[in-house]
Amino acid sequence: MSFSPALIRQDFPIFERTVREGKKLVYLDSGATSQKPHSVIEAESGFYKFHNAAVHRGAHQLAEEATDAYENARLIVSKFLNAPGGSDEIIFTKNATESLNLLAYSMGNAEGTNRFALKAGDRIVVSEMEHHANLIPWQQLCARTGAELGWFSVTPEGRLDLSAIDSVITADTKVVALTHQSNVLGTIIPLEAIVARAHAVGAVVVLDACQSVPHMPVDVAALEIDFLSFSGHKTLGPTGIGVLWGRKNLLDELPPFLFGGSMIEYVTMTDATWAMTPAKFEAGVPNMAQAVGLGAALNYLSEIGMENVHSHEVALTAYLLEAMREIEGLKLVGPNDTHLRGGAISFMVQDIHPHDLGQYLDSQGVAVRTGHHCAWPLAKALNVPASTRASLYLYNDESDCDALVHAIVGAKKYFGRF
Amino acid sequence: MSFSPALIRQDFPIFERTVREGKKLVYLDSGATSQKPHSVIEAESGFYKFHNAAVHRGAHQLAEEATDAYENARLIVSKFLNAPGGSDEIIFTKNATESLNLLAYSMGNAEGTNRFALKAGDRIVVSEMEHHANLIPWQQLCARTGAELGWFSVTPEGRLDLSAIDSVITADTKVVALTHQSNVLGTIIPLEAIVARAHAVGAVVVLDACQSVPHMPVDVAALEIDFLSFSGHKTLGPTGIGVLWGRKNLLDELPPFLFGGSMIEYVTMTDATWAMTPAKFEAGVPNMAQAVGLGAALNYLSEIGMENVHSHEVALTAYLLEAMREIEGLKLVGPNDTHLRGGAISFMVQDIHPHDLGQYLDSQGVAVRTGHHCAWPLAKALNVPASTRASLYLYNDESDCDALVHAIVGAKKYFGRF
Amino acid sequence: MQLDSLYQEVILDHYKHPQHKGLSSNFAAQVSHVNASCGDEIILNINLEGDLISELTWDGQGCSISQASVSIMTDLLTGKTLDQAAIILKSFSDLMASKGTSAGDELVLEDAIAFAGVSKFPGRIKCSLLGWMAFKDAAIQAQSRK
Amino acid sequence: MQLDSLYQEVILDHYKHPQHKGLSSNFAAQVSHVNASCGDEIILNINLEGDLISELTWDGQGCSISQASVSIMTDLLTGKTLDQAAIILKSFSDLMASKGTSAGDELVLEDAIAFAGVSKFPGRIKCSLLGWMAFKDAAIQAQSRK
Ligand SMILES: Cc1ncc(COP(=O)(O)O)c(C=O)c1O
Ligand SMILES: Cc1ncc(COP(=O)(O)O)c(C=O)c1O
Repeated sequence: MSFSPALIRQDFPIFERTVREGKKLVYLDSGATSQKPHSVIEAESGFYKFHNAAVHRGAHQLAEEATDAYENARLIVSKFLNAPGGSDEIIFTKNATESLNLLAYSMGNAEGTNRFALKAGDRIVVSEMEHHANLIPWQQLCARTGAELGWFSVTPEGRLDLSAIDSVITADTKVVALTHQSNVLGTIIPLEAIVARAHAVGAVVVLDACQSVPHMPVDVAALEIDFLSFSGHKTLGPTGIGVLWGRKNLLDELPPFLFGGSMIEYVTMTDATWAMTPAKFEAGVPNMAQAVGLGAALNYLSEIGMENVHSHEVALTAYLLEAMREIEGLKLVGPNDTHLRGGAISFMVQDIHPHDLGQYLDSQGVAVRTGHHCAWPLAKALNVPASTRASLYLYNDESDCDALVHAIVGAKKYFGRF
Repeated sequence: MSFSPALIRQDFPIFERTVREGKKLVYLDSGATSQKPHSVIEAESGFYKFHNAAVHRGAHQLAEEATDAYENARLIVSKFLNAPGGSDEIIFTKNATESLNLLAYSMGNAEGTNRFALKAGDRIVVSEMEHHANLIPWQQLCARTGAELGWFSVTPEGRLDLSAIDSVITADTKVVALTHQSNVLGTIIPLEAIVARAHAVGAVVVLDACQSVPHMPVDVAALEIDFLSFSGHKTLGPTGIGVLWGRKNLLDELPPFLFGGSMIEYVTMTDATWAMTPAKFEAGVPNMAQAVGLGAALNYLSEIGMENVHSHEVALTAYLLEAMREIEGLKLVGPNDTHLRGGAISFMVQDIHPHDLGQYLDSQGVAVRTGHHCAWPLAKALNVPASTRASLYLYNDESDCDALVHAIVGAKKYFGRF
Repeated sequence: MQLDSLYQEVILDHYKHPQHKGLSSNFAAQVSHVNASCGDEIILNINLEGDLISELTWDGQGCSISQASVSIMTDLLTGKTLDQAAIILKSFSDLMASKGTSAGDELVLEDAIAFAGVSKFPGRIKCSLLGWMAFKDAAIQAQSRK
Repeated sequence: MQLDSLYQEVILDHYKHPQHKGLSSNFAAQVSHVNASCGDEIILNINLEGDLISELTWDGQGCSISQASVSIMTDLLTGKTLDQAAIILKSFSDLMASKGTSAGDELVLEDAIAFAGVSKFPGRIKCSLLGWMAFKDAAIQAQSRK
């Protein structure tokens, strides 16, 4: 089957609607959240209609079926990521933000000889291109433990500056937490040297894969990383579901984060001990229907093939970058070729403020995002307080890119009147 | 309109199915999770089909519509609880467990003169009938801060023992966190004296309302409490959504919990400041479709009227308690009348282990829960390591109670063979 | 085109030619407000003579709506008493909350009625209020220092 | 009735008349395992003579499946070598994972094949494995102390 965005779009009910007085919806905001195919929406509502019950608890048929469905979703995720330890390595959270906070808080709960216990003199390394979700939790963990935050800076072209890798990832570094693909620049970071250096000093590597897992094959075993997080809602899945993957032995050593039902082994009024991984990290009745929906989303993507999704997006990115080069006054924020680059394309157009540009694009049916894209330090480092971002996905095609380009030209005319 | 469980059941698609080889589904496990009406399932899928976009972010029509839908859900919740400060007092979490952990972690993040900062000598008060979700987070907060955990004990009849209230809620008490209705005993606790004493010593009152908000009118202003949590999935709503309500001035003073996008005011590489309440407590792309689904659930309940739901359940509880009295060898765990009591009814039958009893009931289509019901310390205090729980909701009627009673008698025969 | 109700000529005019931009060297109060969702920033200086707003100056960056709004606001409020300013602020806030159902009170708001169209664009209401919220804050601070 | 495949007579018999119940006063290792989802608890004592399991005793509380399983297990494994026990344990675990597709190897499992029906009830597999997991743990501990 050849890759056809037009056919794919037929699986997504939202494309049957129009926006702004009958205009075709040109959705270029999948970097914020993706649209959902029928199969995902039906998996979630099917759970409620046919199998709804609390998992791991009730002694009845519905509870058995719900548990099966939920644990099957865990298996699907583990296979999608090629988790070496299987489904025990998959923890369901509410979004990637929670996954990263889970890690930071759990490390903060570590004491004594636990490998995750942090103290003054220890170091956590991030980069200047982090989303706030992979920056502030680590800032706060440093504040609580006395550890120090270090970071890779970003080159003017929007690449990680790895020239001083050994003095950024020092011998005292315990955690290296990086975004796999920048949600602003589209940059995909090269991991080999970073992982090698991190492991050489005994640090764990945490990957914020929010913008990579939805868009390209990600094999955690091959990448040799230690933890990874992504969000269901950016991966064709439901809202309210995220994933934390971690190596089994590391998850076993990591203290728990949220406390409550189903994560315990034994409880008295004054003390408690913990269940095994992954139950240890899933307190309370979980987001069952959403996990099932995420399973359906990953099945949908697997059927199309992540290699195919990625090639499609790279080709489309090349097409759009090429077209943008023709627009006078348009300045890219991020790499201007497709080498190690995904389909998040940020830009500025003359002195039209991104918020105004976005508003005009919206009036033409073109949905983009504007602002600092939750990466304010990056915006400051590049001296681009705000930009406009178009982000591509499997349901976009050249006509969407053409519509964007056409609307940008229109905006220049509209705001140039004065 | 008179209250008709039979008509209500028609709104719930799951009752169209059968279990265990064609048996009618007798669902008596709503204390674990409730079933969902069509309107809730459709609200959630409708969000994906027609309005899906990241809230508070994109500069386009879908983002506006999604934001409207999400904020409208917040308004519905605030009205349902009669929140004095309106929708700013409503925080969406993933479940009640997260709501309670949010409080405990946020208090743990408080420092210096912040009213929530805890130190050795301070006291947190819970009860012996707490669900693990309202116990372990406070145990852990005590361990982190050096504060001491105190608790109300439970009388043999399953009531809170308030006889020593002044020595339990001491002058040093900063937090009193109690379950409004026990998920095991059905006991509803009397709040007036507790709230008066707590406020007299300057403590805040946290109500775990998981088992009350779904089943009776709960007016946070009238109760004069300070914080309240409940879960969407027990309230006819979707999984993956919970609520924390708090007084605006208290939420304003409370430090944030999860860190990331949308909860910030300003961010640099080394530091950050926070957005206003409630954004401060909602990091990342939220569980938007689930919030919208919860709004639909509360609208459904409001239309029926929470007073009506409650009277129905009290009447049904009386009916079931009466019928159970006739079963020889059945021993109730919890109050044996309907005074300050909801429809969670736990019991033991002779020496049939609850797990075996539950299994037999399941074979007859009757879904209950067995075990310690995530309240292990209570199980130990009452010397009932495990029990069987039937929990009633608006879609249950006398025929469900009859089916349960009939199946219990059958179980006695089945296991009495040997 | 609906967009034209947002981008009134007077708004784009103030955006291109902002008034009172450039911070005064002395001030009774200085406040800095940001719109965290888009990164817009405004610093506002206020000077009082008794109850009279004698000077409002500002600096900042942001979209046409936020910049034009603060420009028009400083024009409008300079020379007014604090009580008058409070009435104007209230009128402007009400207009922003009107969801496009109000045209605004031209006697009170003068040029600021150009923002009536903004109230139909929920994503932009925060932009147009940024400067006004800064003013509210600055006025309180300046008064509390008297 | 499907339930009968779960509640085999031999299971209910061991439940009513548990074997090897009552903890020995001395032991090479003692372990305590709980099934957190239902509150079942088992304490297991093991004694070895060389590689031979000379004594298994236990105490605990729980449902018929968990209690009968540990009772039958202690009957079965007493007098076996650790290597033989490992084979039996593996065979029992496989049976539990079979989702009702296997009848169990009677030559290896003897009375324990009565649990074949349990594998069709996912909620009960943990119950039947509770004692066996305790044994696995105890055997490792006892050996490491040698
Ligand atoms: C009294 C009580 N508190 C807290 C909880 C935890 O709720 P959830 O699992 O939805 O977080 C429950 C239900 O499991 C409960 O019954
Ligand atoms: C790179 C990156 N990291 C983290 C996040 C946070 O994801 P979420 O908001 O789903 O938790 C996002 C998206 O918002 C992102 O693009």
